[in-house]
Amino acid sequence: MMYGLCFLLFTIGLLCAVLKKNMVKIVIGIMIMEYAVNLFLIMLGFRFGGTAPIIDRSSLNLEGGLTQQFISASVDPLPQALVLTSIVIGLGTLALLVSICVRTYEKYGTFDITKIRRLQG
Amino acid sequence: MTVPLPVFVAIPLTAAFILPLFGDRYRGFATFFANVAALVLLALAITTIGQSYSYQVGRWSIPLGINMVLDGLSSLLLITIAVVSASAMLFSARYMEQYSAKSKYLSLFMLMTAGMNGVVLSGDIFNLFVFLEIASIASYALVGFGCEHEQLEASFKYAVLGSIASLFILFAIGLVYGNTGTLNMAYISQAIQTRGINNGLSFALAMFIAGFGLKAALVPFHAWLPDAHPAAPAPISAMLSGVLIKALGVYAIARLLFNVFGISEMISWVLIALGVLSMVVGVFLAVGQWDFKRLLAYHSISQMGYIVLGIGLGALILARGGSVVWASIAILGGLFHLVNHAVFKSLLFLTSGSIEMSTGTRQLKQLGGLSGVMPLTRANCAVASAAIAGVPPFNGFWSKLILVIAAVGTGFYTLAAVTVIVSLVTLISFLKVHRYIFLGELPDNLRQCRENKGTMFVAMAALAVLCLAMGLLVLVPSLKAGVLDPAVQVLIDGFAYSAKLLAGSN
Amino acid sequence: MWIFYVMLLFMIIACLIAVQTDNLLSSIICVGAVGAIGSLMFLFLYAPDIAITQIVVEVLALVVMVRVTISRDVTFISGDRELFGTVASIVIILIIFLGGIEVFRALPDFGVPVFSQFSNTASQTYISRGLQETGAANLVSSIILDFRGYDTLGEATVLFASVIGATVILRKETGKSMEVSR
Amino acid sequence: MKGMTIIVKTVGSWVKVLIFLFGIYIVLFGHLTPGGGFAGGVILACSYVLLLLAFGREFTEKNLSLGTASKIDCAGALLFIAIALAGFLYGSASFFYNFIQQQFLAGKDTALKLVSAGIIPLENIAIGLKVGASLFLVVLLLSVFRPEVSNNNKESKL
Repeated sequence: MMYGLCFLLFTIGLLCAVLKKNMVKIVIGIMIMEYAVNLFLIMLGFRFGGTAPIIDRSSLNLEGGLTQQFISASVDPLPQALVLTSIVIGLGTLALLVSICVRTYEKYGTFDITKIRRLQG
Repeated sequence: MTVPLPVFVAIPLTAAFILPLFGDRYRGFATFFANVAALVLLALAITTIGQSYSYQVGRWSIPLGINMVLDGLSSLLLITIAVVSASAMLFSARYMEQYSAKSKYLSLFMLMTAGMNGVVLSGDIFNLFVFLEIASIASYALVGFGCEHEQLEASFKYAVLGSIASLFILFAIGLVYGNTGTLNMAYISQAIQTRGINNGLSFALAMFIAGFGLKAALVPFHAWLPDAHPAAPAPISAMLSGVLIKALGVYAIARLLFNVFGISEMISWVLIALGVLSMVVGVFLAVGQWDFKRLLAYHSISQMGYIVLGIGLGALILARGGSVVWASIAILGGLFHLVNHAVFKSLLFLTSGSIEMSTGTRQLKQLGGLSGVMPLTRANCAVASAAIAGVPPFNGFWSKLILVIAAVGTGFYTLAAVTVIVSLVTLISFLKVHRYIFLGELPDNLRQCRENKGTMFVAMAALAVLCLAMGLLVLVPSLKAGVLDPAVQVLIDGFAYSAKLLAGSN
Repeated sequence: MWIFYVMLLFMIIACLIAVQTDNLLSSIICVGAVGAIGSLMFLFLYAPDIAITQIVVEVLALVVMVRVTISRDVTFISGDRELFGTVASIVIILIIFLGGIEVFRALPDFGVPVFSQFSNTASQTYISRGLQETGAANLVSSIILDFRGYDTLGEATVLFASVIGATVILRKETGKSMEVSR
Repeated sequence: MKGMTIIVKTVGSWVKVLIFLFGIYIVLFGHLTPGGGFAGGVILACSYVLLLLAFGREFTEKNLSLGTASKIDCAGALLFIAIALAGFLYGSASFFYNFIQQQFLAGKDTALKLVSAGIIPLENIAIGLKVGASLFLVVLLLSVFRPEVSNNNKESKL
């Protein structure tokens, strides 16, 4: 059910990116899709009653090894690493898209993608 | 001696990071530096012929770390990328003088090369995604490089569709991780072999095909290509049409289908349908174009159809349990056409750049009679046109012939007929190009334009020679066994990919 | 459990507002709300690294987006694209959605991590041996910078590429003289 | 862009230092606590963005110009790949080999100490530099950008 809601978020973003004609709205749609995907990946590693995958004093036993409790409670760190990467990639894409939007706006004076096509002829 | 595989990524990346530091002050040296880097990559790529080994980054055994895999298919793609990027780089030495911010251009070019090399060498599905993003983001920026109206609009469209495709791929990666618990392609393949494909994995496969199909511009997803490829500067068009859509699209689809997910009859039919649609729609849209580069872009879609058709046909034969020999012939046709298309299409885009640089236009109706003014460009263009149309001694003929033989030999007469007809329409379309650009009367405003010699000609001539010589790759048995057969064998072997890697890691 | 539903529903509602409102500024603020709730949700999902990153990225993205839209587009661009395309896209996306919703049954239930369903996955090794192998107490750090450091090289390169791309797109003199005559 | 009022400027100049220090903390302790090079880098960039918003463009560019930011960007990326390539130098080692941890710190009890984890803190610093500089660069570029032509469209529409 949670995954389904997450996919709904993805779909809303997709609809926004495909249907809107305002360039900023399209960028917003892509941002929403990114949130949905990141959330989905993190959810895959979630564990009820778990702990964050960060070792502190309380999770070390006297010999300096990990306690069994930490090993059996920690959530999956791998999806978190993937999401960290994908957030950065999303930010990079966003920066590039926004700069194209700004440049286009300065050329045409509008964010409307259909008008831009018409102006171009 | 085996080359450590990260070198293929590290060299272009280092070059890309260094170039903006000094490139604005010493333009000549920056250009020289980038050319040297491209040539070194070419030399290194050639040493990988016939080798196959994997490399574990950071000495972590899989699945803990990431591995890079070199086999026949990767090696073939590496060489193709290196050849096209070296010649496009040589071409841009003079061509890009008309733009500002050349050091940034060189840096982005190197990033794109690094991204593609990373994609074809990666053995980890998330790593593949990351490098795919590098290549895509660099290409979005390069499409908009001119900052004129059409460039910006094309770049925006390309960036939006490309980002959507990337997110589809990322979502599919999430699904694959959720259903197999690993990201390494060999382990995913092993999990699929033991547990079979469930709903989640088949949906992931559909999303992969949609995502990579968007990157490859197969027909239902082709909307961005006819805008994006003509808008880029000519050497970049050559890179985009020549290798980017193949390394990011076709290579990834073929690798995932054959080696990771395994082929089934339905997927093969999907591939064949995509291929035929691309071939037919692309070529008929191309005939009506009057913008030279746009026409070439539509032909790219059509020629991509040949590649996908060949691979799909091979997959179908394999999935039906048919003869391996015929399957390997079909796949050979597809892969050989991939290499050939990279060479002749980048040559065509380079000639279009040469014409555009001399005349200032690429509208067919405004051109004419250039054969007297630009004989060298004309010769190169003629070679490439003959190759794309499948005129006998050139490379395009051989790959199309192999495809037709494979289709006829396995009883798909309709597919063979479609292949031949599309080839004929391509021929007609390029006759039109020659008629309007090189024959006829020279317009008055073009009397002053001059031939482009020097490095630009060298770059084009090298590719033209390759167009002629590459027929030897299938005609000489030792060359065929050294270069093309290992690549075909990788796809034919299918799941042996994972078995080999897993055996090597333990 | 219910808190996740509440937060996800809040995100979906904020998204719908962001998509549907005509005012770009309020739309962007709604996206900011989505990001903030998302960051909170990451915290509840035991991903503090992601939560920090998400919130700072969100702040920066919001500054950029507001910068772009404020004083630029005062007109309200409403409505969608042409009818046929709209209907076709909605139908296709609905099919994707309905197809997708079935698929999640194959996954383990929410709250049961994927790696516990399989034996010998990489994540189990990361958790049990990550500290002694790499020496980093933050396991996410140990993955992104050591086990999968190659990915992070790619990630840094993506950012580099996009910054170079933005510099190129926003440069002052474009210097191309020929196509202007078109 | 002239900047905001005196209140914002005074508070901003203090808060900016705090944010900057916090960013450095997040970068340096990335291998022990949540955070790391990327989050820290964004926070570093945010401190300069605050400067940009509060004091205006000229002041910020005096502090950290476009050219310098671009050079730091390249330098951070080069540093990162240099650390990765340094792994080749040690024994039969490879790309991204954590040579400090495996060769010098192996067997020592460094858990939860600042000097631990080999190349990871170094990589965090490289990424922090790179990300901070590049994101600042993006924001600066977007706020600097006022092109030479085509303002006529906007006037006619208003």
